[in-house]
Amino acid sequence: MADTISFNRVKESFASILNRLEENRQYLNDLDSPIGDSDHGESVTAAFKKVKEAVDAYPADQNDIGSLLQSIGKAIIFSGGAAMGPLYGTAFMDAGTAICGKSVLTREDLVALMVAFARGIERRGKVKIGEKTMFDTIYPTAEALQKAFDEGKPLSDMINAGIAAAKQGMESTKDMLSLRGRSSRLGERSIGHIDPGAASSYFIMEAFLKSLVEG
Amino acid sequence: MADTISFNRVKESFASILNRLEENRQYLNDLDSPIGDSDHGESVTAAFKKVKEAVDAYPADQNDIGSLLQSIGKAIIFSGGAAMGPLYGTAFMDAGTAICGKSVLTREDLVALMVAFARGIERRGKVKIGEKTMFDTIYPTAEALQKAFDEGKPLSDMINAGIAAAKQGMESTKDMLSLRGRSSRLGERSIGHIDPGAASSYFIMEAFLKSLVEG
Amino acid sequence: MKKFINKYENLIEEMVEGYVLANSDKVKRLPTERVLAYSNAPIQGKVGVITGGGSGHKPAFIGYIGKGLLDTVAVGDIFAAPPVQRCYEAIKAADGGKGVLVCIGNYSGDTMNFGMAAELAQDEGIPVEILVVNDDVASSPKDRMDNRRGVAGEVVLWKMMGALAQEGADLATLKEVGNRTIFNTRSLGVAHTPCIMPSSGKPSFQIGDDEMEIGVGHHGEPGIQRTKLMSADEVTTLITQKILEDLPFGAGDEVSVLMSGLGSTSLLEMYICYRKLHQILTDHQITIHRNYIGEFFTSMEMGGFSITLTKLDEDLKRLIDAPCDGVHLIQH
Amino acid sequence: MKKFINKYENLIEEMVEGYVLANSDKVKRLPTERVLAYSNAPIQGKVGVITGGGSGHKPAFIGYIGKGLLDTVAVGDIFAAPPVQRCYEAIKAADGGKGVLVCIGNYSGDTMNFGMAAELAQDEGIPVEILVVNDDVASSPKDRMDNRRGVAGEVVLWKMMGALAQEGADLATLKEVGNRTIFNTRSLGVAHTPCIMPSSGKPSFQIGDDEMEIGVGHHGEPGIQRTKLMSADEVTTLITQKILEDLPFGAGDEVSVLMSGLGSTSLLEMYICYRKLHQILTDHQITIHRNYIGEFFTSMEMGGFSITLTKLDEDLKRLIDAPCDGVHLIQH
Ligand SMILES: Nc1ncnc2c1ncn2[C@@H]1O[C@H](COP(=O)(O)OP(=O)(O)O)[C@@H](O)[C@H]1O
Ligand SMILES: Nc1ncnc2c1ncn2[C@@H]1O[C@H](COP(=O)(O)OP(=O)(O)O)[C@@H](O)[C@H]1O
Ligand SMILES: [Mg+2]
Ligand SMILES: [Mg+2]
Ligand SMILES: [Mg+2]
Ligand SMILES: [Mg+2]
Repeated sequence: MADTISFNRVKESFASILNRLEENRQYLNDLDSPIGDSDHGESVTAAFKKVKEAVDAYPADQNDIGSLLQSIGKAIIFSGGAAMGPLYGTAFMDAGTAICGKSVLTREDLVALMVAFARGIERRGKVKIGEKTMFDTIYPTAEALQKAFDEGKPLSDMINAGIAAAKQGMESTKDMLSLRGRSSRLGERSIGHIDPGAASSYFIMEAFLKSLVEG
Repeated sequence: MADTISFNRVKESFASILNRLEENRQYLNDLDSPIGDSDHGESVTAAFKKVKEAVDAYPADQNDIGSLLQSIGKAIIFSGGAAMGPLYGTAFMDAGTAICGKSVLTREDLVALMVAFARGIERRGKVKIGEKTMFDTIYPTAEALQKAFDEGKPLSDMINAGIAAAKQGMESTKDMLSLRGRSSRLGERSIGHIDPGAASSYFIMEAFLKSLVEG
Repeated sequence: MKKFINKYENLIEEMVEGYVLANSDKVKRLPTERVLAYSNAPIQGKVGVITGGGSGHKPAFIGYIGKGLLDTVAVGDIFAAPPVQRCYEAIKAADGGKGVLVCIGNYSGDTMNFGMAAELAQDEGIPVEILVVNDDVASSPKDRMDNRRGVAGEVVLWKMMGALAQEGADLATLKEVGNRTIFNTRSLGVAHTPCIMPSSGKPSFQIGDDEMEIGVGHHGEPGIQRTKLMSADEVTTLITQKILEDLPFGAGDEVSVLMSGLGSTSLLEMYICYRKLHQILTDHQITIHRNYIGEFFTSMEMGGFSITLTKLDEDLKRLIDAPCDGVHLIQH
Repeated sequence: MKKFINKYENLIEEMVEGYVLANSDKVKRLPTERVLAYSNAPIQGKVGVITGGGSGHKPAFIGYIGKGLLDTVAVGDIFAAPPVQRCYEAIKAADGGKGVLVCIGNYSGDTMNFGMAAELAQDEGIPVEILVVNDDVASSPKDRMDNRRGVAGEVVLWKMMGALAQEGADLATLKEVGNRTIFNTRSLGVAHTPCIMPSSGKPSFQIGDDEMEIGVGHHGEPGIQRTKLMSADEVTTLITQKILEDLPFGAGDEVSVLMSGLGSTSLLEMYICYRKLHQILTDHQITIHRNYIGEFFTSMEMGGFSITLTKLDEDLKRLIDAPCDGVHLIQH
């Protein structure tokens, strides 16, 4: 397996993300019911349908992963809506900017992409770790990729580490007290539920990272 | 047992009528559900509470059964409401007029009272026999009293005949097609249900007639 | 039963009290206590326009008290026609010397109680006419039209008669134009969820989880056709078709539309249905002169809605367009 | 799920189509298709007053488009904040040269999407201010007031700001008076029945047959206290008490009252509750300057209602009393 990621691999990952979200649409709505407004699955699948359209509309004669991610980011920001729209949208925009001009990603680029993605959420949501949001999935993912890279691990190991961290990050939100978004109004009653955004982020991270190494 | 009916007996019958209606309040609402608007038990018990008040307010130094029935009729007409208000109200008014000035009723007076009561319903409701209304209970009751009287039966026999006819009359409405009131809009679908007004009339007739002979 | 009420016995009294407290600028209470009147009623030289009926239909009936609408309303118990005394008081309190027009739905309770009250008032020299609305096409075949129920079309009659009386028309004119309004008004409703009777906590009718019924009355009286729940477009098409055939309405007609939710059906759904209705009427070359979309005549928390079409002539257009200032119906 | 809709995917589009067909005298649709505007917008020389938010709250938000109210509204999907593009278009279409005031509820979706849109518009030289309503006293303790949800109090802000912009006030004045309105506005709701999410047919929250919950958000977000269903008087007392303590409101204050049904709770019940509310305020020597009772901000067919009190000064009295001519809110 190559230790670089092609433009096409990135491009194709979005079909897989959409698929994973659609499978879990109702599950995400259900997570959003006890601590939110029962719509997260709808919002996030609708947004990633728009992403798929943006990917399909990306000029066939270009292969800049940075600009692909930026056009995805723009699509989500402009027509995603809900809370997740500006968050995921900004994350993709910032991720695209971080790897601007690249048609192939190295292991290092992937780290830069994911760190910028996480920083995008942080910036837009004014969020910190431990506040029971999607950031609790995304930031640990970026951190795990960084750590695996620093340890000189091959791409597949990095990706496994990222997915494991995403999963653990998502699960960690269960015991958290929410301080951001709708669920923050629940106080203690927010404890005991996985955050729906943390869950959608897990599906996105997992599908994205897996697609980068799988055929 | 005497073959006449005292003022007090008539007066006291209204406690027994109210009691019988209250016991069957929900049953009458339920009869009114499939072919009407589910409220007949409410309307009729509320009206007979007003009747009870009128009876209690009847001057202690008077004992005119006719004027007692007229004040009952007025109470129902003026403050009964619903469809049953004008119907029962008119019936009591007309019944009172028929025996005006009497403080004791003979068997013949009872027949006159009941016939006038039935004619009151007929007049106010512009109703005929077989149209699936309270008239189908009340008219046969009056007829049975008349017949028993004509045959020279004693009061208790007359009363038993009246109650039996009321019951049969009520039950006869089950197979009728409604031509009056709310249920008349159902056409064929009105068939198979006892008319709620026919049922309340049965309880009223039964409680009234029984009280006239029982202690 | 999930209702915010206190003791059932006090339900109507407390509602009326709250209503009068909330709307003391427009509404006053008469001595009989369950009769409400426009604060300025009786208006000398104007025919009084009044109604009355059972409770549970808010904003009907009392929400239509006000200038250019109703002068007085006799309030009954839940779904029960008001008794004669209240009807009589409502008539008397509306008379400003030119008589009173009673506009009620076709229910034996309402016609009998108001009928007896009208006789009493007439005996005292007050001219009274009674108009009986029978707009519900589901409630009897066309050859027994006089047996049909009055439903949301009553609101249309109140609007028209309130405006005409405001113009200074006499009782005979009101009666003539009122009968024309009634004849030109046809409604049909659908319900999928009963209301809950506050007396008993029981539903007003039984229906399956996936069923709806066309033609249910707004007291939960049975309708004409029970089916699986239809889509917005299907149900609107079915209802509109039955209404259009009934008058019949035809190409070139101008109509007013009143879509009234029965209680729990959302305005969101109603606008989706209105979209289809508009398409159908456009296809039939029928012009919508004015529309009312909202809750105008409800049945507590019943789920469903009704459509009312009124064929308009020049008089009726002028009257439906006239301003009014009712408690729950304001029009510039 | 008992709703009259067609395909879920087309829900919002069909609702908007129906709405524009029904209200073409007052409302027009902008190029982005999910942005609606007052027919006369932008009004030169007037500050534009706008809002936006998720769908399912009708008559909010689009029902408040009109003269003396809102100029434009960005429409989101069910319970989902509208995306940046619609917010941006709504801002642009409302600008008549004096800038735009965005009046939204305190939800991260709404503040982020409108926030980004405002930045874009400001980059183009349009002055934009954003006011964020946080009236729901149940949604955070008083020391975290800026974290509270915006609920029916949004309607009050739209009314005030619409009137003030109509008077010709500039953006800075609107912002100042708007912040005063927000600070003086406190709401609390109760729900006993969830709405049904049209996407899934599932209830927005779980609740027992004999239970109610104080403080439920109008998207079904959990509240603060789950209890057995209370009587009208009990629940009104509880809600009013919590609101009164919060500002606190006190003797001599003049307030406006907005009681908004959440969907299936009947006007009958609301007037019974209003009666108690009136008694309590009278006991506290608080005067009700104006009241609104009806469905102003719903949650589809949710059962329950909210009470909103706004403490009024002379400015706010003038503004709440000003005439307006919105689609679903008309005031003489
Ligand atoms: N300020 C924030 N920072 C980071 N994430 C947030 C923030 N606010 C909300 N979220 C995320 O958004 C998710 C909810 O998204 P969604 O359901 O689309 O929005 P809404 O709450 O408007 O319905 C939450 O579960 C949380 O993960
Ligand atoms: N025209 C009529 N003549 C005789 N009885 C009638 C007539 N109309 C209605 N009724 C009786 O009234 C009963 C219904 O009474 P009630 O429930 O009080 O009135 P409503 O139908 O107005 O709710 C019917 O069951 C029927 O017996
Ligand atoms: Mg959500
Ligand atoms: Mg009945
Ligand atoms: Mg009735
Ligand atoms: Mg949402």
